[in-house]
Amino acid sequence: MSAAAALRAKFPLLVANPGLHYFDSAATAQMHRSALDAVVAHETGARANVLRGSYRLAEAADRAYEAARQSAARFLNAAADEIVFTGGTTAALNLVAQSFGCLLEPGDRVVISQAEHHSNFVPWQMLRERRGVELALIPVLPDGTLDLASLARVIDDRTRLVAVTQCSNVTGARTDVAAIVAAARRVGARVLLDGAQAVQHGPQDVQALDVDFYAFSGHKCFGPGGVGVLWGRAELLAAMPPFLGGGGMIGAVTEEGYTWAEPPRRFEAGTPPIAQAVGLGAALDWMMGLDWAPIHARESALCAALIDGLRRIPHVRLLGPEPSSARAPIVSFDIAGLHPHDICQVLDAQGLALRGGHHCAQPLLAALGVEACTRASLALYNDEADVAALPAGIVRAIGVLK
Amino acid sequence: MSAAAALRAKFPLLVANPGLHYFDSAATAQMHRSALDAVVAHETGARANVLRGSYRLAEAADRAYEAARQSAARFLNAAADEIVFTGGTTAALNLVAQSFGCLLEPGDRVVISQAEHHSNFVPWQMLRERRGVELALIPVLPDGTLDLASLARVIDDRTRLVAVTQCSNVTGARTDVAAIVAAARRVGARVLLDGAQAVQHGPQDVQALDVDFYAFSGHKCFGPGGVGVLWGRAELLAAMPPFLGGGGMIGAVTEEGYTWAEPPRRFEAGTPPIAQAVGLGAALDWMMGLDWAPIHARESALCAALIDGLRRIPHVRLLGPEPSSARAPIVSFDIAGLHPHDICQVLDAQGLALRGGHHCAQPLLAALGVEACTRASLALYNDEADVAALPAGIVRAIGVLK
Amino acid sequence: MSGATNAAMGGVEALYQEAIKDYSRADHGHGRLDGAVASVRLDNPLCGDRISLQVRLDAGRIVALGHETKGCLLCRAAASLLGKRAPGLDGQGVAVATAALEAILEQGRPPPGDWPELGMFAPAGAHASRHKCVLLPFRALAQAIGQAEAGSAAIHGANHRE
Amino acid sequence: MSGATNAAMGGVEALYQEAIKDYSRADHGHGRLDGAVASVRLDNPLCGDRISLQVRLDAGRIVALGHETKGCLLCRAAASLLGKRAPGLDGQGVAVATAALEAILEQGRPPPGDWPELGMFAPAGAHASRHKCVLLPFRALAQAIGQAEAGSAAIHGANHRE
Ligand SMILES: Cc1ncc(COP(=O)(O)O)c(C=O)c1O
Ligand SMILES: Cc1ncc(COP(=O)(O)O)c(C=O)c1O
Repeated sequence: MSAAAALRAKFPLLVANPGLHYFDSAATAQMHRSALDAVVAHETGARANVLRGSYRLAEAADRAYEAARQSAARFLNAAADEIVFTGGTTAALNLVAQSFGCLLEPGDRVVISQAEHHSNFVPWQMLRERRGVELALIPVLPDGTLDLASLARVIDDRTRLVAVTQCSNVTGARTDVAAIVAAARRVGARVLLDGAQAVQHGPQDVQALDVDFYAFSGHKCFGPGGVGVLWGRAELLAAMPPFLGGGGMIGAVTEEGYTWAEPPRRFEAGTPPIAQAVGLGAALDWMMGLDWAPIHARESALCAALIDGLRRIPHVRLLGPEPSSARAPIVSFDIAGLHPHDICQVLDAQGLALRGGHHCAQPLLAALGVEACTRASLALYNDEADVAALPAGIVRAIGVLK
Repeated sequence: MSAAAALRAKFPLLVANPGLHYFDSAATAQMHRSALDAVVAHETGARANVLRGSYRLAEAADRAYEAARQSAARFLNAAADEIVFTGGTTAALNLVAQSFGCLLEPGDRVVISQAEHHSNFVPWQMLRERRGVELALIPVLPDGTLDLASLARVIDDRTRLVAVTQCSNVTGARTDVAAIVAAARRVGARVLLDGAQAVQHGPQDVQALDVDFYAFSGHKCFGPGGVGVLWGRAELLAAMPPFLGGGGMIGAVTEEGYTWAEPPRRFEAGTPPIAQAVGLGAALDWMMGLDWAPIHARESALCAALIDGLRRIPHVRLLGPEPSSARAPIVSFDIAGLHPHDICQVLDAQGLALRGGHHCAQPLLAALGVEACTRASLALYNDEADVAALPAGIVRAIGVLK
Repeated sequence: MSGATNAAMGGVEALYQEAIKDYSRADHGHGRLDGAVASVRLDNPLCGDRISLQVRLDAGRIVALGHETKGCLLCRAAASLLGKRAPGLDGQGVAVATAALEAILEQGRPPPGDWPELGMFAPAGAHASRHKCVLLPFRALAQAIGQAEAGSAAIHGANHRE
Repeated sequence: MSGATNAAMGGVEALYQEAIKDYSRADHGHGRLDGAVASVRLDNPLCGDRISLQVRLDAGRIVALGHETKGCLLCRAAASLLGKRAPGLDGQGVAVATAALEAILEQGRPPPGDWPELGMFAPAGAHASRHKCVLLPFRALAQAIGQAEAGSAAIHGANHRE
């Protein structure tokens, strides 16, 4: 059994659909069996509300939830009390935009990039409306990478936060995090990394990345939906006011007012997604047990082969950087005269699951001069057969559609 | 098999723990097998991101998610496009406090009650800080019910919103919703009902209740955690700005700004809790298929029997209204000289799962003159054996602790 | 393409039958209509389909229609079909055609006798995510007619007040 | 209570052994201490346990301790134990006892020879949600000593500047 086949065997949906060529892991990665099993085991063996119960079931729920926090901390090389469970990346980014955003003053600057997903774009536009903060953009070059030459200008000394994606969800372009961090540190700004497109490719090290906030979603890294993680440096979280109000995030409530709990609970109002966090913990534990070097090598080789295959098809315009090692295994393309939805429809009829559209990155597509594009994204369960099937499928699609 | 036994057989955790007397459904109800099966079936058969994919898996995910919205709409007797999926009740209440709250002006009044859960208390305190809105409280009477005589005074003509719980999570006291709605309508105020403690006792009818917003959590009504529902009248949702920014809630995004999608998507930024919504839909479908009259009769009879049993124990002070039909099947009590955590610990050792503490309702406990209390809450799977075991367990606990 | 492949492709060739491609290519009514009474721009935010559509009415009937459509084949074919068939219809006629199209997509109903062309969209019925693509031009046209009628009502109203 | 029941109750009687109840009842050190150098109020927000604690120090050693504790038996027993044993200790002595208590709760270690009373908390080790109850008075005392030392440092500092 090939390495990919051995991995696929652990993904129930892929096992149930052997003919499926799944190319949409950038939208949602398939769920690993251990994560699903952990959810089921939790709901059938330890379901109770957390944090407030002293009966055994509640203690078990509490232990499982806190163990998941430990897993997320290890996955990011961070401390457990710096891990906030959220509903997903979007919720995590909004949390920072609101709670850290409260500490900003009119005239302060927040820097994002033109390559951001709407989830790391709109919250800052909302903050701009709310607090008169200035929003500046790092432009992208024609290959979709960030224009590093602009950093000295864009990240000026009024900049308090630089919030960028670690990897574009459209072009796969990897951000040169070190360059961003250096430019931010020069002016004393904090750095937030949107890790939504990085976590499905292995554990991260926020200390080595030297950033201040990190956000990701469970459904992007083989775990359940409905859960995500915000990591923030302890001293930053400690200085931030809460975002949502409710049970669990308070010290005390009286009619006159309320006091805040310490982080991370300060940011986890209400009953959290308990079983989902437990499932995410299982997915992260599984990922931490993998040997990533060969997986990365395989993902890169498949990505290169895919680019190669697509390049041979007339009228296909590829987006994104060269060489393929400059990107996560995501390949987006445009075919002159054909609309991505039609392409995806004909590909689907051949068992190839791709997504077409603006991929929640309209400013990036506008910068790249396309209205919409078709995206193929790979994860560790993709194999040579997938990569061979796609160019052939596209040639056929062109035949059907033209 | 008794009615309760037949119901218990559908709850995997209860089946796996036949000795367990579960009295904490007000914190988290156990999960119905159909909800768990729906989650597993979704994750293994239709997992994909929603709303943006045209391959079959994504269409299946979309259909399942929208079918869950339909189920929630039928459960509340509302239109599907008035159903917003959130992370839970707390998230739903914060959404209203922020998005509807944005439409309020300094000097406008929001009315809540002294009986509210912190999740329907703190968001309004935060709104008060943010927008200078006035927050007024409907006081509780010594039995925990709302002081209806105060309504004419508290709900004055500056009042824009009255946000109250349908049922106290501590005393079980049912709110006289008609009285609240009448008082609110007199001054043109909107009414929000926190349904977190009502939905586990059957489908609701927001038209008959004649309210404007309704919030509840999946984990309180036999569904998954990490998901909840906000229902709002179409014209109100249409007038409200979005709360969280991100993928899916926009019309279009440019560097200059963004436009809003129509409700409900306007309020569902980012990848929603898809499988959780699907699981919730299954739980609601199951509930809608039940014959509730006998279940209510049984729940009430058990509650009355429980009150009766507890009343015979010396030093036990019961909280909440008389007769027991004035409350949901929740019974909280205080035992002079004993702390709820110790009581719960000894009860747990006897297989009785109860929760002790402030139950996220500190203002209510302060009004009732207790620091903390022990709570027994019942759901449709509880039976006579549970109710018989509790008073005996408490007598023993007193023996161990005194 | 072989028959086997055809079957394996689950009818996608029917979805993209020649009629759809012909209409899309012909792009009847393409171009901005000058001196229009009403102009509507409508997006399908999830897809990125977009149509700008103008109509001129006379006594409640469409006398000219122009559109610029960016979008998928299905959306463009639908716009082109309207470009050909809309002139001569009144608001009621457009509503009837739209309802017929919805019935085709959602309930698998056959096209009405006077709108046989709508039958080319029947295979899209199986693809819920594409219904909006097909319907977008019809929705835009309905809005434009509504606008035109409101506009002429406003003019009448103004006349009245004079 | 029969042996069988006892076993069925899974050792909860050990958790609430007589020593715990005795200490809790005795409530050593109960009451507000006047003329204290440092005063701390600490909550366990999840439980509602709450302690107000005052100390008076002399040359870095606790000479008097007073507390008012609302909470569970475990918390009250811990506060009472400190009421009895804290006088005579310095900050270091409190830190050592706290570490020993943590080791008992979290790792099941035996109590140190000079703190045999801490052994009464060993059964709480199995109940993670109760660790905070036991530790709350120790944390409050550590804060109070920190405050007292900072205060005397401040006084020294002030003296210096005079
Ligand atoms: C780069 C990036 N950021 C943020 C998000 C938002 O993640 P979610 O939808 O899980 O909140 C996504 C994925 O949709 C993404 O690709
Ligand atoms: C009355 C009431 N409102 C709100 C909530 C908050 O619900 P959740 O924690 O699921 O957000 C609860 C339960 O915790 C409740 O009982």
